[in-house]
Amino acid sequence: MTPRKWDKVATTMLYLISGFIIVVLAFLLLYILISGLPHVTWKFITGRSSSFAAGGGIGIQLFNSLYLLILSMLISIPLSLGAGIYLSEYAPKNWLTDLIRNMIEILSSLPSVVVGLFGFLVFSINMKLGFSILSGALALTVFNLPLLTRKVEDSLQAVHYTQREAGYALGLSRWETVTHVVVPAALPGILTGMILGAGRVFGEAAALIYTAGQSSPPLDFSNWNPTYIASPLNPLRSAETLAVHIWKINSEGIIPDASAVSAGSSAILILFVLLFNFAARYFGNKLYRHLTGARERG
Amino acid sequence: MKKKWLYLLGLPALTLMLTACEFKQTGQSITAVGSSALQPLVEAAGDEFTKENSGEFINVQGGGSGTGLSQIQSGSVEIGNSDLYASQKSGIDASKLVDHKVAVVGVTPVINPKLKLTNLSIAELAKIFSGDITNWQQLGGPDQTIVVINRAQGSGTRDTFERWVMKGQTSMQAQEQDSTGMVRQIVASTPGAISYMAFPYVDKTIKTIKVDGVSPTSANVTTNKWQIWSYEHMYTNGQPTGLTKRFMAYVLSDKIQQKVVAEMGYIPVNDMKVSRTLKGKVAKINS
Amino acid sequence: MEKYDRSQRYLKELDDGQHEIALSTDDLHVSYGTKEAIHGVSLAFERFKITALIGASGSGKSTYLRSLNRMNDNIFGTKVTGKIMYRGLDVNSNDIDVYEMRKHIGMVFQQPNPFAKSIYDNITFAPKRHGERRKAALDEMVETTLKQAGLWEQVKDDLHQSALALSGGQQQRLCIARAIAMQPDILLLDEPASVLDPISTATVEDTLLQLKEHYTIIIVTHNMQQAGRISDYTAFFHLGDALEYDETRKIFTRPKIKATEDYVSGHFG
Amino acid sequence: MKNDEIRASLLKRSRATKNERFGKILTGLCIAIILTVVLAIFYFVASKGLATFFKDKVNLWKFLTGTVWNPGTTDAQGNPQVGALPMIVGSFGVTFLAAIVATPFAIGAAVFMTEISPKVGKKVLQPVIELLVGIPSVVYGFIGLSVVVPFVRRTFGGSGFGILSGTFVLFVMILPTVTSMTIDALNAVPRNYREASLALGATRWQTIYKVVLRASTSGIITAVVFGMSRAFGEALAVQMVIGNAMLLPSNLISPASTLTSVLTMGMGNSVMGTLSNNALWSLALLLLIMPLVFNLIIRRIAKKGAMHR
Repeated sequence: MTPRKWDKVATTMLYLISGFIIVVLAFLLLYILISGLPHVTWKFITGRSSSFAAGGGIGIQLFNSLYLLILSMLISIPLSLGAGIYLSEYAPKNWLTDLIRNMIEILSSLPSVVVGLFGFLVFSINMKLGFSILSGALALTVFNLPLLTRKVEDSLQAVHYTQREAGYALGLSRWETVTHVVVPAALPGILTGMILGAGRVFGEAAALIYTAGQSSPPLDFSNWNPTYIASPLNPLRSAETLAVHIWKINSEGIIPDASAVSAGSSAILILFVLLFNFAARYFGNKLYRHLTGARERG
Repeated sequence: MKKKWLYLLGLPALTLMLTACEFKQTGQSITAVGSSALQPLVEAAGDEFTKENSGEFINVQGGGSGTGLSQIQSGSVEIGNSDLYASQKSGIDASKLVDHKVAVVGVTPVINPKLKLTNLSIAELAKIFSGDITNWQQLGGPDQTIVVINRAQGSGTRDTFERWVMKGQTSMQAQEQDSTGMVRQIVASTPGAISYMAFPYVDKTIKTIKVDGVSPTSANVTTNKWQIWSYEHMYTNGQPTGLTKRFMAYVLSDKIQQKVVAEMGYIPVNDMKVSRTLKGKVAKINS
Repeated sequence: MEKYDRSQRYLKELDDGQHEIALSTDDLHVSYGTKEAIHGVSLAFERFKITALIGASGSGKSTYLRSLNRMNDNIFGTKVTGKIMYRGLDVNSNDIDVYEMRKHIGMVFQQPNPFAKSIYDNITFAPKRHGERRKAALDEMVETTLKQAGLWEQVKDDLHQSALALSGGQQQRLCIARAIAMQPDILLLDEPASVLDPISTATVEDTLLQLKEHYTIIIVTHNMQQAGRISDYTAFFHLGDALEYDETRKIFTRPKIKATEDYVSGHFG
Repeated sequence: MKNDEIRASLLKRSRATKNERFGKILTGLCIAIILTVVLAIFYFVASKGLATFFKDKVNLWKFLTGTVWNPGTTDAQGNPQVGALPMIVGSFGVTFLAAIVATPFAIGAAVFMTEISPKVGKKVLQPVIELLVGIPSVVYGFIGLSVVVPFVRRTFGGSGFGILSGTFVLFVMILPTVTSMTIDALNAVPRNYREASLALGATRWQTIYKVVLRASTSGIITAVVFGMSRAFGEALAVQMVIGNAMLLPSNLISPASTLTSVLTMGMGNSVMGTLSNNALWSLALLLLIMPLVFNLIIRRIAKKGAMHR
């Protein structure tokens, strides 16, 4: 065969491979949505789950997932921002910094089961938080921090050094320069990372089984005082999230319509993950355009 | 966006402080942890209980019998659910725990519905699970390999099955699943599969079989004609008090026993015509 | 490249009482790690004059300039020794608050580096951080500095548009405006026109000549014509040493050192 | 007078300096918290996992090479039966196989996106790959169970549960990670390498194969190793399709088990502080050490790559 023919064959192969990946994703999405969406009704989305009878919904699980997500992002965003800033701006370039970076990396490839068990022993038992949203949020923070920190550091590093020099030359401290110049400039990247991280949190189950728990006591949606035990906002109540719910009804569920509920829940979960992805894309682009001024004047 | 995000940095500190100052919540709750088989039952009972007593919550978690027993022993929860007697678990000091037998659960062998088999003897079952019989042909069935699916070690269901069927023999190393749901799914879809599960989980996708001619029914369990059964336990650390005591009484009340327990496929303890010790000593109950 | 005797040098001394010195260095050494980049440079810069630093690439002129307001502090592993005298204080010492010092010794860089903010915010950002809150004062500052930088007419209607939407030359003039908004004594410019087209360069040069009335300017440049056009004094750097320092017209017409002569006549560099 | 004021202000600690210290302490605190968490996890897992060897006196070698996992019981000599070899083999099996299957696809997709059609790549393939990362592992497991396992059973026989099914599921799960890191590696190859090659009359494929891929080999290997460490730690999805039999896998379609699957299954059924529980933590320790080893390998490769450049 001539090189030219090889070139043709190889290019075709590459097209096929890329097409294959797209087909795989399309299949995954369609499979989940087609098998799940028929079960999704308004009653299903808002209804209360049942422990043994058919016809349960996922309302509380959905609320729990969102609340847990917000709580864990509230803890992990500031921490990862701080840590990312430290690594990118302050950390001296030496073996110690490398070691720290390495350790954070290792944390990121830790199996989430181990994170869950760690969270169970430390947050639920030692800190006496029990099976609660708060322990779950902390466990998810542990699970999510390494990736967020890394994303923050990468985004900050992507901001050109001259931006920092501009700040220093105006008599601003490194901290002022970072917080007011570098972070805003890196915001599109950081935001994308955060939203994608949120998607990961949303779908995580293994780390939550032993921390946020796998049951949802009935909630009183008329009482929003976070100190009331059945208040949806109470951070010390146990909370089964959507992903945990899927896991539970697949493993120990005795509800007769388990497969329908889990298919429906998976579909909802996927829809949210899709939503997060598009949100990340949309806001990232919008912010980028806003900051660089590449937009029409309005 | 200017500077506000800076305040975000203060939030974790705030959160930690909130937890540190003994976040006082109104309302009362107890936590029951353990056996995932018992979880739906206690959850349902807890729901009913809360409906009748507003502001009082029963927090029910799974995690397995081992978790339940170690948590109740360490005192971090109020109730530990277990499929096993506490004394059966190594590392548990059973003397400090108070056993509340809240239900009885029967365990039945189940097979893939395509198999025509309807009856097996205890001895045959034991041979299948120890690996001595490997093909259905040996039992008069079709020429098909037997796919044995076991439960995870330490599972209460497996313990019950091994205690009354294997009688001390060790099972062969086979596929293990840590949840009944998975077992059911696999048995339903795998030709030639056999496993066992608690009565409440049995549905149309799989097929139960008689053992020594006895059908797996609740009635047969109450008389010990069907021998593969066990008690479901809720352990408390010392005699229960307060909310825990009331809840335990509630679970044992006829309302829960006859309605919820029976409806879910468990057997109410009050229905039992016999009692049986861990060692297998059976005694008649005179009611 | 020809080898030159580095001990042979002529550095004009300005501290004779007739010139007002804004800034001076005494035996300034700069090293990165184990490598020394500047080998003891002593120069004095006259107030309200433009001094040009010329020399080939790698001659150390930029490194020297960046040491003057301690920008090299931020580069890990850099060491600066020797004195930098400003208002009778050695600013190259730990007693000096480096951020405070940079307010008085401003800097404009080779690459235009406006913040990813609006034009208005680019100028007012630092003064606001330093405590100026009055809107009227800030508005006035934006107008004056943009006028001084020769940018006002072009952007006065777009003050709240992103600075990144400006052209390169406009961005660089915005950076100059931003630097003088701090009302520094001294303005350091590191090849400010090297990435600009000739027209923008000319505008920037005009700007500098006007600024001279209020600021002491030290500018690094590759462009000999530029040095000749705008500067009052010129220092010639070679391999980490300042070899000749004199009035610009003398440097360009009758250099005292052979190396300078070769350089300005285009024999190397 | 003004001169004196300026001199005084230069000698004083300015607001910016205080501000700087504040920032440094604040961010330092954040990193300290993260470090504490990391160290705490290491300590926790290590102290529990090592107890098997120090407290319960299990022979490390027997732990790594034994084939019978039955922590509750003892063998004829009275030694506890904690042989982790079946799980170790299972874990490495699925990990390597998934990596082997995923690598050509990842490289193919990455080459497509960087060399062939960056536009389509950025618009279509990139979002697709990011979406794949976002799909929760429970969902992957769910699909694995209802699609992959029956498929394997019909095509290859057996029960459908086993390393092969695990490989298929993990393949899709690590594909995005490996692909996006490979893209970074390819992008790091200087443009002029390609231009030089094309200018010499090489075809596009020759350029890709002989220049671009050669130059980015170390980056690609890093990507693959990174994907492997992800695969190694994946629990739920694999657990649902691998069959969980603690047997040394003899073929790809018989039920096997991985470290993670045994760990998740057994944890709830054992009592804390007992040997059965500690033995599970020893598995967790193995899981913790493996990414460390993978990481070391990555560093080695990265260093080698840097030297060649």
